[in-house]
Amino acid sequence: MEWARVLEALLFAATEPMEPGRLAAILREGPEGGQGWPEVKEQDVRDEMLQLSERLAPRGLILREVAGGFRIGTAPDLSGWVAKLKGVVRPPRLSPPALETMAVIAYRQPISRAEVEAVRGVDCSGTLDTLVERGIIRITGRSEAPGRPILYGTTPLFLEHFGLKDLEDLPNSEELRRVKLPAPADPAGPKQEES
Amino acid sequence: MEWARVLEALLFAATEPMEPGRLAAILREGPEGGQGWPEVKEQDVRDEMLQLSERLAPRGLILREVAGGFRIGTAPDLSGWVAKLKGVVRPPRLSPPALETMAVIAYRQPISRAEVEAVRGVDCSGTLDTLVERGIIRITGRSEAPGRPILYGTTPLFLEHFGLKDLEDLPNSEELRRVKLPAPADPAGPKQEES
Amino acid sequence: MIPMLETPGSEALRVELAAFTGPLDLLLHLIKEQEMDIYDIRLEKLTEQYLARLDKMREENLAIAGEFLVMAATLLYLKSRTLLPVQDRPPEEVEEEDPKWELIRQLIEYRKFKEAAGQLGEREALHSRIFGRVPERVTASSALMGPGQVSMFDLVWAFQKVLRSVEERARAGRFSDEQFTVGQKIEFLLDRLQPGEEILFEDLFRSMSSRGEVVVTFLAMLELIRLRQLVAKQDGPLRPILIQRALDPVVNAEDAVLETGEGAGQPVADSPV
Repeated sequence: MEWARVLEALLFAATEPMEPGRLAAILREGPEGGQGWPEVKEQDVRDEMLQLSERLAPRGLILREVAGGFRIGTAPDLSGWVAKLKGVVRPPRLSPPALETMAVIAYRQPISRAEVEAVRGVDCSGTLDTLVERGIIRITGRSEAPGRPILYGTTPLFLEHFGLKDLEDLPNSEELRRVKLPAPADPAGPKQEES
Repeated sequence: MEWARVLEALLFAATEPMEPGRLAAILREGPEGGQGWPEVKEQDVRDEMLQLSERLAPRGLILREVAGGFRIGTAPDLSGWVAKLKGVVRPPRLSPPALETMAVIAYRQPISRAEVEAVRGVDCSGTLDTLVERGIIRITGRSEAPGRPILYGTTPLFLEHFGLKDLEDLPNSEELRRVKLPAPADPAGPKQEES
Repeated sequence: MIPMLETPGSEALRVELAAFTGPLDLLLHLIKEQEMDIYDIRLEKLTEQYLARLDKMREENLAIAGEFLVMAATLLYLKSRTLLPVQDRPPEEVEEEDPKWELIRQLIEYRKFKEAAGQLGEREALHSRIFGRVPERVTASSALMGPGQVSMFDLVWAFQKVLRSVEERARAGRFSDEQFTVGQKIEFLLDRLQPGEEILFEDLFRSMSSRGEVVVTFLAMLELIRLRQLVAKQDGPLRPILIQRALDPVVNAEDAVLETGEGAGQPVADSPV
């Protein structure tokens, strides 16, 4: 399959996850001022990716499906080596409180601060600010509830940071989406800033 | 050779061309908090790179020697494909003054030389000529203003060069289009030829 | 999160206490430690253990977040209630279910999300060990600009990010109708940064809540970069952009304002017509 080389070059050069559908479209369209392969379908690309993944495995690289697309990265067991390279940035990991806040938002978005706090039982303004600043969550709008509180949701960077294909890929997503949440006005709810 | 996978991961993730001597040193030192291969010599790395180069050849990637080091890149015959990826922008080989001129034209086209100069405060005839020659801007017509000066605008190559979908895709285009510019007759206008 | 540790001996305990993300987390820990069934918690025992923990935290001079105290009060109330015979309870509560169930439900829900957070943390740990390729563009342009410098387009992209956060702040309800000029903002920048001092690009705009102000400040910054009063630099690709005031300015501040001429004095409205 001649386009397999093109596919590998595209995945290699991409600096963001590539959707198979988009890759197939690029392969059909052809390069700037050139001919493509009009018969390539998304499924062909997916099949080829499986093979690519096997070819990469012994080479210190992996192909992973993340944030709705595919991306080549270095094998996890080699992180100690790669981290020694100049200019390579390892995104800092989230603190336990930030992870909890993250989990509530991930499963229950769009959600207001008061609702997150009702689940966690502590003030979450600090962790929310951190997560917004990191670009992992964003303000998605305002609720119709009294006071029209700001609502938060996850960003594509969230999926990338946690290596998730999509929101369905969250562990136990069905159950946690359904769980009834405590009402924000809960008397056991938060009052003060967490340390 | 077990370190060959480490080598490939390092070359993949490197943010700059890697010298074989430095790669050998990293392989000897080992990863963060781990063991390396103390026997690896620069020549071993060079030998392995040759093999890597052969392995890469059929798959759309090449190992190139640039600026005293090695870098994995996409095969030159595939550049037309790679250029279609969003986020991969070819290195702008424009000088900083040319870039500034470019930015003014991009946001305020069609625009005359005198108007560009009023913003930049220096003579721009040199950079305008370069940009026209490079096919990044072109003459789009003449103004109705006194002297009927020539007007410049961007070409499709401009969009390609900066990886933009269209002119709306320019960062922050609304603001920069509306900001009032200094008048061309500005006394602080063109002065000396820029270097 | 983890406090400064002064006494080496208490290190382990301090870290342990600091490790609780909130009162619910502490309660879950105690329930597990006492091998209780969450549906059948022994309130008396739990309350006693909880208060003992708070005492220990106080002894260690740890700041106890208000939420921990609110929970202590809730536990004491629930405990006192169990001591009352049914006929002595407030009439409105007799018909209703035991309020302890409200706490239990909250604990069960919280536990689910805490477990999910743990799983997310594991995924994060795995994926933080995978490195993708960084855009070549950044290296190429920094080569073009000389080591450590930033291209005009990198700056504009960074600026776009700032504008987005301003929009978010504006949507959050903070508006401003003030008008600013490039000249004013040049003075502000020169005032803010002493020669040699540097600041994070984003921090320059952090206090601003109108698009107009941000745009004008950015134009002032570009002007000062052009006049070599400020330098934009970056330690490496994808690293934050720093704005530094030049040590040995080619042009002094007065000239800078003069040279921008009318453009600098031109007021730029927040929402031009």
